[in-house]
Parts: sequence; structure tokens; C-alpha cells
Amino acid sequence: MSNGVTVDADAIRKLAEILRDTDLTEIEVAEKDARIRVARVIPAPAPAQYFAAPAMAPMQAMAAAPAQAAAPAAPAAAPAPAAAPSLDASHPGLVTSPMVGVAYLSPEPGSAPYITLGAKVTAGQTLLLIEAMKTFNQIKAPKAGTVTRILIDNGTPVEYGEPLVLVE
Amino acid sequence: MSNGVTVDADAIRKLAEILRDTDLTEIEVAEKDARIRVARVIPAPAPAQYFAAPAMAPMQAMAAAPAQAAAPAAPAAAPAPAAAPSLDASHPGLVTSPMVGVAYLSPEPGSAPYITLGAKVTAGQTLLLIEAMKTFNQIKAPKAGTVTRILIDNGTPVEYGEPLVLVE
Amino acid sequence: MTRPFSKVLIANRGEIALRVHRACQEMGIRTVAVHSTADASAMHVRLADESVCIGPPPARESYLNVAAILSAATITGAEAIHPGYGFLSENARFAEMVEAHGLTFIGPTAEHIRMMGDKIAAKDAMRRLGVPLVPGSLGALESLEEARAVAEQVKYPVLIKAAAGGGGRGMKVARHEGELEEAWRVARTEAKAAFGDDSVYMEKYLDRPRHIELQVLADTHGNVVHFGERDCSLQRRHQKLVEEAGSPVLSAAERDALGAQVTKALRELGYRNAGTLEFLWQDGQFAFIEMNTRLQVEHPVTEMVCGVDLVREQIRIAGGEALGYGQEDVRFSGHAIECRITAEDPESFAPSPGRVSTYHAPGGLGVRVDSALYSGYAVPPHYDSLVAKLVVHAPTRAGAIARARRALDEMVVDGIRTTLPLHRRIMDDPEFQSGDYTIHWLERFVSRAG
Amino acid sequence: MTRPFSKVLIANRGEIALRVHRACQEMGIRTVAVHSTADASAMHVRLADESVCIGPPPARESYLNVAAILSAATITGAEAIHPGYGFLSENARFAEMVEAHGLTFIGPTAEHIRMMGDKIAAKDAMRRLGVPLVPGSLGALESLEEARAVAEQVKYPVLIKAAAGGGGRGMKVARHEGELEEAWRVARTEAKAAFGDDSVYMEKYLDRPRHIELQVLADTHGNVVHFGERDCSLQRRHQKLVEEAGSPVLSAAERDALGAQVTKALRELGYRNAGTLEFLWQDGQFAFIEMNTRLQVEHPVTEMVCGVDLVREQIRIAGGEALGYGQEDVRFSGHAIECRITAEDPESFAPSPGRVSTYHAPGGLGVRVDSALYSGYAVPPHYDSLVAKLVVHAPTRAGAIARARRALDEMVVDGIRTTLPLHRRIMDDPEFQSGDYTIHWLERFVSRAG
Repeated sequence: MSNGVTVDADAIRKLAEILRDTDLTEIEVAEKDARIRVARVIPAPAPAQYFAAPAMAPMQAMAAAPAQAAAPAAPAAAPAPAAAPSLDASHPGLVTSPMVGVAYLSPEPGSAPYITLGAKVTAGQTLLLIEAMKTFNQIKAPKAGTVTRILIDNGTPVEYGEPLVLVE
Repeated sequence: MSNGVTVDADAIRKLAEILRDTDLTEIEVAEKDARIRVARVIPAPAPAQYFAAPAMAPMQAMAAAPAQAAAPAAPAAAPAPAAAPSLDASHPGLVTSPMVGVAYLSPEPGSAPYITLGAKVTAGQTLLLIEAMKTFNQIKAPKAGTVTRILIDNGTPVEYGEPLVLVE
Repeated sequence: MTRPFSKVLIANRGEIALRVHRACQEMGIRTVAVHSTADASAMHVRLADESVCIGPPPARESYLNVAAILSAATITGAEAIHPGYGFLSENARFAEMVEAHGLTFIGPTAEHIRMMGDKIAAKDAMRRLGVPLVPGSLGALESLEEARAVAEQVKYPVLIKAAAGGGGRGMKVARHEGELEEAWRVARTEAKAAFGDDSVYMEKYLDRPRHIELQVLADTHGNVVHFGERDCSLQRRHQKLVEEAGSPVLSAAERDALGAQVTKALRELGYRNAGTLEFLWQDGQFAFIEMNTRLQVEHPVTEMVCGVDLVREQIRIAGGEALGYGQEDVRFSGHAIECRITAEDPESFAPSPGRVSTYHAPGGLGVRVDSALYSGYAVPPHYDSLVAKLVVHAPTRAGAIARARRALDEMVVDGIRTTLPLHRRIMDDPEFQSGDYTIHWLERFVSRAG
Repeated sequence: MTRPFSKVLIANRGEIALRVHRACQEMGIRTVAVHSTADASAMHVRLADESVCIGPPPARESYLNVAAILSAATITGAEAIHPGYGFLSENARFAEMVEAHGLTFIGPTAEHIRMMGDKIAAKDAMRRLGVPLVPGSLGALESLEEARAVAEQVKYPVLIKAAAGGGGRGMKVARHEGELEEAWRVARTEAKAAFGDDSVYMEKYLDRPRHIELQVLADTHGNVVHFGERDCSLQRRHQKLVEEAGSPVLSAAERDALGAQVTKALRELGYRNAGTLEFLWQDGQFAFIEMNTRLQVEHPVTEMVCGVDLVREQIRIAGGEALGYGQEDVRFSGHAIECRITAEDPESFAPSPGRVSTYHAPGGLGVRVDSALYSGYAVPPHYDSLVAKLVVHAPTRAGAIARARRALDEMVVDGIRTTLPLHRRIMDDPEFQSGDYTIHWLERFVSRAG
């Protein structure tokens, strides 16, 4: 491409990402002789905007709240801050809830928790309990590693697929 | 194409791919004297696809039929072939109907038509009549030129804005 | 199935053109849509069997263009014309020309349109026919002295109104004698400017009235039946926003009594087709204000509580058919509410035309939507801002309000601003829920913080 | 307003979850939606006040996952569970567990669900209670000899059916004695394979019956009221496609007579909540086939002609309220038709899940749409193919058909194939319009060229 145009795909994709994040519709970057301009038409409202947003529901709040590992233990039904840091659900070290129930971090009230932040765990080690239908189900580490995030509080209701613990 | 435009197909395809992947609608890349701009329209569902297509209605057929200058005089209400050659409504020499009515190509039944294909006309010369509310309205040439298309048949109902004659 | 006509031209646009089209299609009648260039992709054009472009965007050159509409009817072979509401629907000259062209005008006679279009003539007629009126002058006031004498008689406050008036222009209140002379002058000046006619008349000014109107159908065989009342008191600048059937303040006996007076009057008048008599109501008393000689925007609430298709009935009547039922066959069931959703900012009421990115209609039991919207449709800036009528029906008024509230929550009109949020606020309001409101209520409600 | 519960969990998905949500919202009851991961962006989840993901896409692990649903109810504090139709709605064990957890099951008692789930027990009960049955064996057949004797008595053709059956499995016709032995063997083998139980029974085979069912509500105070019949004869492979209320073949007197028998029977049984008794009808005779102890898909046609909100009534009954009206208060007005729009090819009936690019619901007078679709929604491949119910109501059957036809023309579901074209064909068909059809009609209609 000696006398053509150099397509800097990385730069364009980066601009596209900024465009998406910022709700802009056009960005133009020029430097000396080079110039990149990206634009997009704001898509027809995404599904999530189609409907009058219901009041933040407890379960939705729950789904968001666990993502804030450092947050003080808030009542389960309290509305979560809108901008809780999100975790990719496909993260390989993420342990998600296999059932609906209530998560407990220690074997019984008042006893020491199964795990703490930074703890080393072995594969198969119990991380927490989920109570469903009056039975307590042990949630075990899928692999050995370090507990880098605990995403729920003791006694939190959890739904199916909800992120619980990150083991890296 | 020594001093023409170099089509860098690879670069364009690469940009097109990025466009598709990123939800952008436009990318422009410039470098020195070269510039590539790719754009796409997000296929917002085309209006025409939204609704069960009604049976081709007479007036719609009429709107399409006149565009075929060479077609044999068909009954006004006969369905027109779907692919009648279209004429850009903004064509500068296009004379469109200023009213709803019935178009007549000659002053009275049996007499010679005002114009024939290839005829030279002067600005203000009568091209045809449109009957509306029992009055006959003269449709005049907006400029001098040659009649290159006659888009309606004698006695055809016409709607507002319908193309009548092309003067070039 | 009866089919009085084989093809009807619909001389209107928007939701009412669609409304008429639906009735025609269900009767097996083919439809001709007319439209301006701005409405080439409008819903009424898309769904009609045939369509004719009749002019450029300004209504004066298209939807009010009588010659173009009659030509369109002629070239398409339509046998009758339905005028909808607005535009040419109360134009007596148009009705005459339609008939002169050998077509049927789906509406009253030109004579009755003309009579009811003259507000003084309309009141004179109704007075003679025994319909209750607001106390006031018996016709136009000849002089300030006469105005003063009438005001003494009916007692202040009084209202001076243009004979040719409408829309609040040429209308002035005098709360006591000291205000009379100025009100007289200003009303006449405004009337002259607005209507080219400075005739004015006087009425007792009702300070907290409701707007209650009665729906009537009359066939050409002397049968006149009413379909009860609609309460249209929720108005802003004389524009109705929410309508109910029946009125929260009217008993069945009061409805029957008013209905009997009105149907008797229209029978004597020889009226035909659909009509609505508008009344002010205060302290149990009705006072006739005007008669609309056409279908009303808010007709669906009546359809919901009576189970009648008013447009179908209009077409049948225009075709010469007899109603085929009497007053005793009209039953009222439950309560209906209509919310007029307009393309306006819900607080400033600034018009908001433009492209509708997403339209999603609410559904389920007791919910009806009359709208010409669709996803991707651009609301043109040239015409009325009404884009959808949400109509709900339920066994009780409280049930209808709850149903309206949940339907409003389901409804999506994105891309433009609409009055949906305002309607949600109204449905949530305890005063509205109590049913205790007058025609002034909404103005105050709107001016409160959102 | 009465509000028997402050929060209800809806143990279902799709249009019926939305239907229950709408009733709850109008009653001021908060809703909890449960959903599989495939339904995270489904309409019922979006509109509910709260939602809980209860499992992966397979219904067995989500919508049939009793533990997950009860846990969801517990952690959200729901007081009652509405099961909708399908899934757990006729699972007696689920109903028991709901009550064992101190929650209210919005439906009949587990005992009645169990009784009606056993087709032989259900018939025994109905026979005792005086409800007409198809002539046949009084319970399971012990031997081929007994089968032969019963067949002689009721006369061929006869039908051998699995006691635990449903969906046409374990069901064989013997047209004459020579076919009996094979029918007996095959039915038993199929029954064993399909239901783990080879008990079979015998019925007279009706060669041209209609499927007519009666809707009933019973409160916990001994009041039982019926809401007339639905004609569900338009079926393909035992799946209903179009339903009507009332039946084109039933007179008001016949409806009253059947209704009286049925309500008397259910009163004696002590039944509670909603229920539907299904009958075959031929030559003026009714024969009970089964009772559904839940809300039916086609309940809206009954709501349209009776002006009743059946889901609201279910919730009120579950809350212990009395109906508050008697049989004499139930009035039938006009005719209603439901078209079940499924995500299937209209000719091959191959499933067609996928993204709906454009969804546009029809509107106007007498049109109701129950659908969880929206533009951009992806119909998941895991569940039932029903995506929308178009329900129309009009004063006459012919009017309802015309209305259905025009509404079908307005309806748009683009991006997937649907049965909309098939419904248009049905509405246009003179035989359907005549009302003279049996449960075999649709199979033949579908097999004709489109």
C-alpha cells in the first residue's frame, strides 16, 4: 500500500469503541497527513430501552449489588448504585450460582467464613453454601487458585447464574 | 488508470468488514492525497415491508404505468408491470401534474395532439390538458426544449405530482 | 352482509382515516385514501385499497382542497365520501358539492351543517326545540345597552362570545358591570379580526362547569337514538385530553332525561347521521353550547360502553338503511376512558414531530388503540399533533383507570416526545380518580410541577 | 380496590405470564417474574416488578424446576403463585408444595388437580355427578374379552384410550370387530411406553364431533358460575388453532342446560377456582372428555363475550373472596374469535424461532392482542411456538370474522415465519364462515393447497 491508504484497523476499532461508550455519532481524528473519521447512526433503541423502566426491583438490585465487592453490606433489597463494575459472565474463574436460593459464606451463624479475599483454595474446596428448599448446597471451587473477589454478602438471595466468587 | 483513481479493493473490503463488526455507519480514512470513505445505511426495516402488501391498487398502478412511454395503451386500471423504468422526480425537465384529474393529450377528441415525441416546444407552450371539476387546465412547458418522453396516455387519471412529460 | 357502497373515499388522514378504513374493510367496502405528498407513506395510504395524492403538504392545498378530493373520487369511481373530523367535515359547501357530483356525503345535510356552524342559529334552533341552554341573549346583541340589560337579567359573571366563533377567540368574561363595556369592545374586535363578523352574544358565565356531550345517531327514516354521554371536562386551551363514558357525575335517570329531550329535538329537526350535542353542566343543570355535525375524536369511549360501531352506523345511514334498533336496545356497560396521546412535550406542549424509532402498542383485555403510528414512521410537522388514542374499557371507573395506567406503562413511542407521561400522572392523581373535576381542573394540574 | 395479595409470583413465560402480570398490575399487586436464561429479555421479565432467573433454557431445569420456583417465591416474599397454563399448572404435587410452603396456589386443590389428571377417575367422578359422557367402559378394561363386550354394547366404531393419556398417544380406533384386537394391543403398548401404565379404557368413537368446552369459576364459599362455551373444533394434531365463543351450533337453551348440569356437579364436588370441562358434541349430544383444572389458552374469547376478567377472578378466589354475582348476572354479548399465531411455517408447520425484526399489532374497535412479542425480540427455540393471540369481538359471528380478517391484514410479524397467512385463509373460507365444521375439518383444510 505504498501509495494507497493505510488502514489502521486497531485505531478504527478503538474509535468505534469510544463512539459506542460515549453515545457520540461521529469522531474525526487527524494527524499530519492522516485522517480517520468514524460515524454511526444511533441504532433504534436497544431492547432494554423499549419499555418504561420499572422501578429498580429487588432482584435486579441483587443482581447488580454483588458486583461491588468492597461495598458495605447493604440490605439485599436496597437499590444498587447504577454503575456497579460489571464482570464478564464468561470469565473462566467465575463461580456462578447453580440454583436460586440464599447464599451463606460460613457454615453456621457466627462461625468463620469458608473463604476470605486473597485466600488460596484447592479444587473442590467448599466456597459457600446456598440454601434452597431448606437444604444447604455446597458450592465448590472448580479449580485451585486465589479468591480475588467475593461478589455476594452473607445471607444474600441469589438467582440462577448469578456471579458468586472469582477464583484466579 | 495512470492518473485516475486507484481503487484499493482490499482496503475498502477491510473497512467494510470493520463497519459491519462495529455498528458504525461511516468510516473515512485519508492520507496525503488519498481518501477512502465507506458508509452504510443500517437497514431500518424498509417501510414497504412493514405491512401486508395490499393488492396492487388502480391508482398505484396508474402511478407506475405512465413511466413506460413505449408501452401500448393499457386500460388505466390494469396492473402495471412491477419494474417500470423509474424517473427521478427531481429531474429538471420533468413536468408533473399540479392537480388531480384526467390528462388529455389533444384539445378535443379526434384532434391532433398538442405534442408528439421529439417535438420542439417553446417555454409556455401548452403540452396537454388536465380536466378537474369540469374545467380544462392547460399544462405548459416550463422551458424550451425537446419532448423526450410522454409519460401518460390520453384520458389517463393522474394524481398530484404525477410525472407527465419530459422536456430536455 | 349489508354493503351500502362498494367504494368509499376517505377525505382525511391519520388515525381517523384509519378508523374509517377499518369500518369499511369490515363491511366489504373498498377504500380510497387521499393524501398530501407529506403523507405518501402514511398508514392510511398503505392500508387503503387505492390511494390518490391530492396536493402538497399544506392542508389548504391537499386535505382542504375540495376540487382535488372530488376529482380523486371521480377518477377512482368512489360512491361516497367520509370526511372524518376536522378538515372538511363541517364544511356545508363541501357537503353540497359532494352531493352535486352525484356522490353521497357520509354525514348530515348541508343545511344542518350550516345551521349548527352558526352558533347563534344553533342555539335558536335548540331553544325552539326545547333543549336547555345557558341563560343569555336571544341572539346577537344589538348594542352595549342591550348587553347591559341581559347581564342584569341573567346575573354576573357573563360571557360575551362571537356568533361565528370557536376555539376561544372572540370570547370575554365580565365578572361585574364595571367590566362589561371593555369585554363588549374586545370581544367584537376579536370577532371581527378572527371571523370577519363582529356579531356577539351573551351567556351566563358558569364558573365551574363540566363539559358533557351526548352522542346521537339519526337515520333517514325518522329514527333517532342516543348513545349516552361523554365527559370531556379534561381540557387544556379548549383541547380535550381525556374523555370518559359515562360521566362520573351523571345518573342513569339524568342521562335518560337528557337523551329524551335531545332525541325528540333532532327528530323534529329531521337531522340525519351522527351528531354530538355539547353541554356545560353545573349543579345538575345542562346548558347546550353547540352541536358537532360529524364524528368526534372521542367517539370510541361511546363505542366501548355501548358495543356500537359508530362509523359503520354512519355508513349504513348514508346508504339509506334504517337503524334497526330503538332506544330501548341501547345498553350501557362498564366505563371507558380515552387518553389522547399527542406528539408534544408533556410539560411545555411544544410540538414534537419527527421519526418514531419504536412504536409498541399496549395489549390485553379491555385495551383498544387507534393510531396510525408504526416504527419508522415520521410524524409530519404539518398537521394535528394527535398520534394515538388509547381507549380502555372495564366494568368500573376505578378498573378503567387502573387499566389505563397499566396500558400507558406498556406503550412505547420513542424518537419523539409525547404526552404519555402526562397521562400517567393524570391517571395517578387522586383528584382525577375521585371524578370531582371541572373544565378548569386540567389547566391547574398541568401548571403544577411534573 | 380489593387486593387479595400484595405480591404474586408468575410461574410461567410468554403471553400468559404477561396476561397474569396485567391482571395483577390492574389490581395493584406487585409481580415476580421467573425466567430461564433464554428469557432474560422477555417481555414478562421486563414488565414485572421483580424478576428471578431460575435456570438454564430447558424447561425441566427452569419453568418445571419446582425447587427453584419455590425458592424464588421465598426470597422475593411472594404470597401466591399463578401457574398459568402448561408447565406446572396441572401438577398436583406442585400445588401441594406451594401450599406446604405457606403460599397460596392460584388454582384448584391438589386433590382436584390429581382427580382430573387421571382421565378414568375424572370420568368416574363426572358420571357420578350426572355429567353426560361418551358411552363406553366404566373404567379400565381388564381384558380383551371385556373390551369386546363393551364394544358390542356401545356399537362400533370404538376408541381405545390410555387411562393416563393425552396428546393422542395410546389412542386407537377399531372400526369393526376385526380391528379390535390389534387396536387393544397397540394402545396398551403405546400407553405403557408413553406413560408407564398400560391401563386402557373404551369409548364410542364419534366420527364427526365438535370440541365444545364450558368455562367455570367456583369460589371457596360454594358459588359456582359458568361463562358459557367455547368451540375449539379447529384443531391440527390435537392442537387448537382457532376458538370461538359461542359455538355456531349451540342455542342459548342448550348452553343453559349444559351449564346447569356442570355447575351443579362442580358444586357437589367442592371444586374451587377456574376450570374447563371439555366435551365432544355430535348430533345435539354432549359427551364429557376431560376437565382442565387451570386457565386455558383460549380463555380470552370467553372474556370478550361475558365482559369478565377470568385471571382477576382466579386471583380474587384464591384470596378467599366470594364471586359476588350469580349465574343470572352472566350475560353473553356478541361473538368472539381467537386466532393462535404460532412461530411456524404456515404450510409445513416447521418451527421458526428467531429474531422478530418488526412487530406491529393490529388496533381499533373490537381487537385485542395478547402477545409477548416486540420488535427486536428473539423467539427462543426452547418453548411452545405460540407467539400471539389475536382476539376479536363483534356483535355477530360474521362481523367477528370480518374483523379478524382485517386485523390479520394489519398485523406484522417479520423476521420469522408465522401462521398469519393460514389464519387469513381460514377466515376467508366459506365452510369456516358457514360454521359447519367438525374437529376433522382443519386437517383436511391444511392439506389442501395454500
